[in-house]
Amino acid sequence: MTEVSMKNRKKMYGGRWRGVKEFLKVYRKNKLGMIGLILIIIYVFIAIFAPYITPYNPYEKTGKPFIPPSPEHIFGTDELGRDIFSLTIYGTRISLFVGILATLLSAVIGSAVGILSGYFGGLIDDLLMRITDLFLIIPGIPFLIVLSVILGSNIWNIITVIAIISWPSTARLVRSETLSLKSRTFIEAAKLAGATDTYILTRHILVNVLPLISASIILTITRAIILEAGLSFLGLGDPTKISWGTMLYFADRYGAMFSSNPYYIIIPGVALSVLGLAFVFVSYAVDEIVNPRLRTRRLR
Amino acid sequence: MNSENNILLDIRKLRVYYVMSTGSVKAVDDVDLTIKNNEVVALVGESGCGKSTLAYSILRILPYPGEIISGEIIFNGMDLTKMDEEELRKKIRWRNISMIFQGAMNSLNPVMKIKDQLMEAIIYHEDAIEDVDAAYLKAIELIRRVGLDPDRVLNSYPHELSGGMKQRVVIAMSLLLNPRLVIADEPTTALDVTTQANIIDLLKDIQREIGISILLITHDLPVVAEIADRVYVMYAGKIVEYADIYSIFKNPQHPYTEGLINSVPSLVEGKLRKLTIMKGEPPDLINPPKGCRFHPRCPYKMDICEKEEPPPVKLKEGHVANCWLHVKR
Amino acid sequence: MVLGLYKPTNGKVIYKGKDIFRMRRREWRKIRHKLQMIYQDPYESLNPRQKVFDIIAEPLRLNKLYSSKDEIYDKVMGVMESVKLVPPEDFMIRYPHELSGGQRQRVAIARAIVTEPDFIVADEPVSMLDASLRASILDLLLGFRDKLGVTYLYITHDLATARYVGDRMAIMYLGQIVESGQIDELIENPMHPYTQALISSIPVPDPEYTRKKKRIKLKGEPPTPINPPKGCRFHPRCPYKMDICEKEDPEEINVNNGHMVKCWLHIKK
Amino acid sequence: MGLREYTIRRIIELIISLFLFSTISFIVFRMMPGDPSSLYLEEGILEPGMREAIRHMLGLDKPLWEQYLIYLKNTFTFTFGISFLYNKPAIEIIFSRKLLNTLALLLTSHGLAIVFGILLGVWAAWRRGKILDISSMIGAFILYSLPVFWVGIVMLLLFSVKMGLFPLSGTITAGVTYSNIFEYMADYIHHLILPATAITLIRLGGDYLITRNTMITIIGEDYIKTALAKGVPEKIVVWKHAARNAVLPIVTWVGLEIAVIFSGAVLTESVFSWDGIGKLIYDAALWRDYPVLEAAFFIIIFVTLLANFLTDLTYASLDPRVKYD
Repeated sequence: MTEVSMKNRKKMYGGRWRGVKEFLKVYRKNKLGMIGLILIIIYVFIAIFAPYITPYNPYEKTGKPFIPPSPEHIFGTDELGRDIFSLTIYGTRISLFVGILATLLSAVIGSAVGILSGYFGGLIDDLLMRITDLFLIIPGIPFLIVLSVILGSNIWNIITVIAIISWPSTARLVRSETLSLKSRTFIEAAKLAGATDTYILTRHILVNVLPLISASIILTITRAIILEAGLSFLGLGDPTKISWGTMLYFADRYGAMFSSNPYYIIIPGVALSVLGLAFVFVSYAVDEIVNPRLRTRRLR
Repeated sequence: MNSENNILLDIRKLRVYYVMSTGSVKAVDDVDLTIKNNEVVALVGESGCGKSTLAYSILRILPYPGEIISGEIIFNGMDLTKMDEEELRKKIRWRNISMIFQGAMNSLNPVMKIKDQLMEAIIYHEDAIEDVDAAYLKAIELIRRVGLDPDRVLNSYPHELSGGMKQRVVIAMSLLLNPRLVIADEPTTALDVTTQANIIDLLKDIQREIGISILLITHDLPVVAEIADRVYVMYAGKIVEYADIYSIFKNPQHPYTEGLINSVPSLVEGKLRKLTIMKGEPPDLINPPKGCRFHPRCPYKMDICEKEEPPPVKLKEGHVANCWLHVKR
Repeated sequence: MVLGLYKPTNGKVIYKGKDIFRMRRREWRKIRHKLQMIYQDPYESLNPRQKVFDIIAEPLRLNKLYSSKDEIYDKVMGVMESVKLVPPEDFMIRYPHELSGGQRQRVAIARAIVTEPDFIVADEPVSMLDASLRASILDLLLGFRDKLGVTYLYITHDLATARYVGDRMAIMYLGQIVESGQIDELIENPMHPYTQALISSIPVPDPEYTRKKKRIKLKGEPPTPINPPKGCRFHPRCPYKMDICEKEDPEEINVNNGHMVKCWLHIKK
Repeated sequence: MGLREYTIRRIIELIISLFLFSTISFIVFRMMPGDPSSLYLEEGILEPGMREAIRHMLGLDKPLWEQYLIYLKNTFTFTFGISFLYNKPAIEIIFSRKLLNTLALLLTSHGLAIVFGILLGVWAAWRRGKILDISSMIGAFILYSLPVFWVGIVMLLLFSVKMGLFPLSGTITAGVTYSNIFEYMADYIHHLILPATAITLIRLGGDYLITRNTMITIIGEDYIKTALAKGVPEKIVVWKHAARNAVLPIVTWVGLEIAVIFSGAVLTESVFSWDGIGKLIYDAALWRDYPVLEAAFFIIIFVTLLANFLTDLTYASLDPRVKYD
C-alpha cells in the first residue's frame, strides 16, 4: 500500500544474509576453524593458479631421476626426473575436485533418502533403510577395487564410486535428525496451517536438517580425499591425471624408499594430510557453532 | 534467639561464574544466605537466575566451566570452598549435606539397579557406617518409609519405575546417612498434580520427624507457601529480599517479590485476584544491567537505581530487602 | 484431534453444525484457518530457520487469504503490534533464537490469531514460561477473547490458572471427561472424587490458608490409557469405591444447571 | 520378545542378507568387462586354441542363469568353486592362512585402538578444557586425517629402511625353518608390529573423539552430579557411572565401522605385503578370478554381519533398557 511499507519490506529482505554474517562472526572466534579455513583457501588458490606457481611442467622430465632436494628442484625429482614440487602442486586439483564433488553427490543422495525415510516412515522407511543398511555393510575399498576394474579408471568413475559408498552414513544421520524434527510442534503447526508434504519437506525439514549435518558433510570431504588417494595408491587412479595417491603409488612401486630422494614419499603425503586436517578443523568449528553441546537451551 | 551456634550453613559473599571465551556468566553474584538447624529455607527465583548454581557450589559439583570465584560457604565452622576434595567427599557430601535433584528421572543412573545406587552412598563412606548389613536394612526401612515396596523397587532398574516412584527413591536415598541438610532442587516439577502433592507431604513429614534442615530450590510459589519457614528471593544472580514465610507473602518489600507473588493465580480467589503484569524479561547474566539489576522492569524506578546497586536494608528482625525505596536519605 | 490433524476412531467433531471429518476437502480448506492452536513449548513450536515475519505470515500465504504482498505485510504488522512485539520492524527480521521465551510465545499467539480464527486450542500456553511472564501472556489471550470474540479451549493441569482464565471447565481422567460445568461452581463444589482430590492437592500461594487445608490422598498413580481399568476408570484409586464401580462404567448425569458428573455416587437408583 | 526369539529372528535376517549379497555380488562380478580367458589371452598366458577349452572348464560357456544356480549352490555349501588363477578350491585359498592373517592384523590393531581410544577419551572429557584435553584433541584430528597407507610407507621408510628394526614385508621371514612354535610366533609378531601400529594410530583418532564427545554429554547428566554429591570418589564416578553409559554409543559405532575396517586392511596389506584377504581381493580383481572374489566377499560380509549381530547383543547386555524387538 504505502511507501513506508515498501521501504520496510526492503529492510526485511535486506536481512536475508544476516544469518550468514552472524555465523561468520561467531566462526571467526574459533581458532582451529580459522586455521582450517585459511588452509583450504590456500589450497584452492594453489589448485586454480597451479600453472603460475609451478617452476616446471609436471609432465616433463626436467632433471635426472631421484635427485635429492636442490635449489633447482626443492623437493627433488621422481623416477622419471620430473619435479616433485610441481607434481604436488598439480595434485591439489584432483584431491579438491574429487573430494568436494564426491561429497556433494553423496550428500544429495544421502539427504534425499534420509529425509524421505524419516518423514514418511512406515513402508518407505523400512525399504529405504534396508537398502541403506545393505550399502553400509559393503566393505568400501574391496568394493571400489572391483568397481574400478569394471568401470575403468577415470576420474568420474572414482567420484561416483566414492559417493556410492559414502552416502549411507549421511542418510542415517539425516533420517535421525528428520525424525527428531518431525516430532517438534512447528511441523504440526505448519500442517494445521494447511501446508502440503512437499512444502513441509523443503521449507521446514530440509532447511533445518542441512545446518545440523553440515559438520558431518564437511567431514565426509576428508574421508573422500583419503579414499581417492587410497584408490590411486592401489594403482586404480586415473592414469592421465596427476594425483597425490598416484604419486605415492609410483614412489612405492619404483622403490623411492630406497632411493636418495625420500621426499618423493613424504611431500605428497603431507600435502594430503594437511588438506584433510583443514577440513576436519572446519568441520569441528561448524559443529561447535551449529550443535553446541555446552549452550543448553535453558541454562538454569 | 539468633545465636551463632544455631546456624547450620552460612554462605557469605559467594560469587560463582561460568567462565567462557564469549564472557563470564555471573550466575551467583555476591550472595549471602544462612540456614539454621531444623529449618526449611526456600530459595525462589525464575529459570536462569542462578539458584541451581548456588546449590551445586555448596557441594562443589559445578558443571564445566563453572567456578567459585570468591566467598565462603561455612558449614559447622568449616569453609567448604577451601576444603580438600577428599575431605569434602568423606565428611560433607551425603554424610552431612545431601541433595535431591531436579527431575528424579535423570538423577538415577539408567544402567544400575536401584539397590546398587542406594548402597553406593554407604559403601564409599565406610567410616560413617559400622555395619554394611545394618546399612542395607536401613535402606529397606527408608524405602518403606517413603511408601514403596522394597522387594519390588530395590531390584529394579530406574526405567522400570514411574516418575513418582523414582522421586520417592531419590528422597529415600538422600536420607541414607542421616544428613543435617538436604538440598532439594525443584523436587516436584515434572510430576503430575496429585503426585506432586504427595511428594510435598512426604518431605514435610520427614522433615518434622527427623528434624533436618531443607534448602528448597524452586520457582513454584504455591509449593513454597506450603512448606517453607523462611524464603530468599533471587533475581539475576543476586538475593533481592529475604524474610519469614508470612512476611514474604503478606508484606513483600522488594518490587520484584511483590510482582512475582501477585502474578501467580490462586485457586481460591480465581478471577477476583488481579494479577500484576510485569514488563520485560529477566536479563542475561553475561552483561547484567548496571545498578539494581531489576531496574529495567521496576515500576518504581528512580534515577539512583540505574547507577548504584542498592544496599541490603533491614526492615525488621529477619526481613531484609535490597532496594533503594527503603533507603532513608 | 479437535483441529482435524488426527482422525478419531469414533465420534464427531462439530464446527458450526458440521462434522469436520465428514466435510469435503474444499470445504475443510475454506474453514481450516478459523480453527487455530497455540502450543506449550515456544522453543519447539517455531521453526528456528524462519524469520518472525515469515512464521506469522505462513498461515496467510498457505490459505491464500490475501492476494497482495502489501496486504499480508500490513496484516502481519498489525498483529505484531497487537501482541506487543513492538516495534514490529525490529522483530520481524529476527529468528526465534534471538527472542526470549515470552517473546516466542507472543509470536506463536500472533501466528494463531493472524487468520482471525473463531476458535483456538491453547495447550498449556504458559506452563513453560517464567512466573513473571505468565500473567502478561494470559492477559493477552483474554484480550483477544474480549476484542475479537475468540473461543478458547484451554488445556492445562494448572487449576489455578484455569480458574483465572476459564468460564467452563471439564476434568479429564484417563481419556474420559469425569466432570464438567461452570468453573467456579466446579471448584467450590466438586462432586467427582477425582476432582475433589485434584482440587485439594493444589497448593495456594497463601501460607496461612494452604497449611490449614485438608488434603485427600489418592492411592497409586494413573494407569496407562492403553489398558484402562474396567468399569469406572478411576475405581482403583477412588476412596469411595463401591462394588458397582468395578463392573460398570457410570453414565454422565446432570446434577444441576449444566454441572455434569460421571460417578456412581451421584446416580440414584 | 525374549532373547531366544530375538536370536532366531536375527539369524534368519542374517541368512536373507547373505543371500541378497551373494546375488548382488554375482551380478557385479559377471559385469566385469572381459572374462578371465580373454585376459589370459591378452597377457599371452594362453594359446588361442585353448580358450574355448578353458571357458568350458570354468563353466563360463553355460547360460547365465545356470551359472547363477551353480554359484548359489557353491556359496551355500561353502565350496565357492575352483579358483581360475590358482586352480584350487577358492575356500581353500581363503582359509590357507589368508583369513587368519587378516584377522590377526585387524583384531590386534582395533583392539588396541578401542582400548586406548576409550581410555584417552574418558580421561580427556573429564579434564575438559584443560591444556592436555585440547592438545590431545588436536592430536586426534591429525591422526584422523592421515591416510593409513602413507603412515605405513613412512613407518617402513623410517623403521625398516633407515633403522633396520623391522622387516620390510610379509608375515614371516622367507626361507627360514623354525625350531619351535615360539620362534615362529616371535617372527610373526615382529612382522605384525608395523602394520598393526599403522592401523592402531589411524583408528585411535576416531575412537578417541567419539568417546570424548559422548562422555561430555553424559558428564552433564544429573545422575553424574548425583553420584558426585553422594560422595562417590571421582575415579569411580568416571569409570562406573559415566564410562559405562558412554560405552553404549561406542559399541554401536564400532559395529557400524566394521565394513570400513576391512577397507583399511586392503591398503595396509598392500603396503606391507601382508598376505591377507585384502591383497587376495586385489589380485583376484585384477585377474578376474570370480570364485575367489566371490568367496572373499562372502566371507567379509559374513564376518561383518556376524560382528554386527554380536555388537547388538553386547549392547543389549550393557543396557537394561533394551527390549528385544
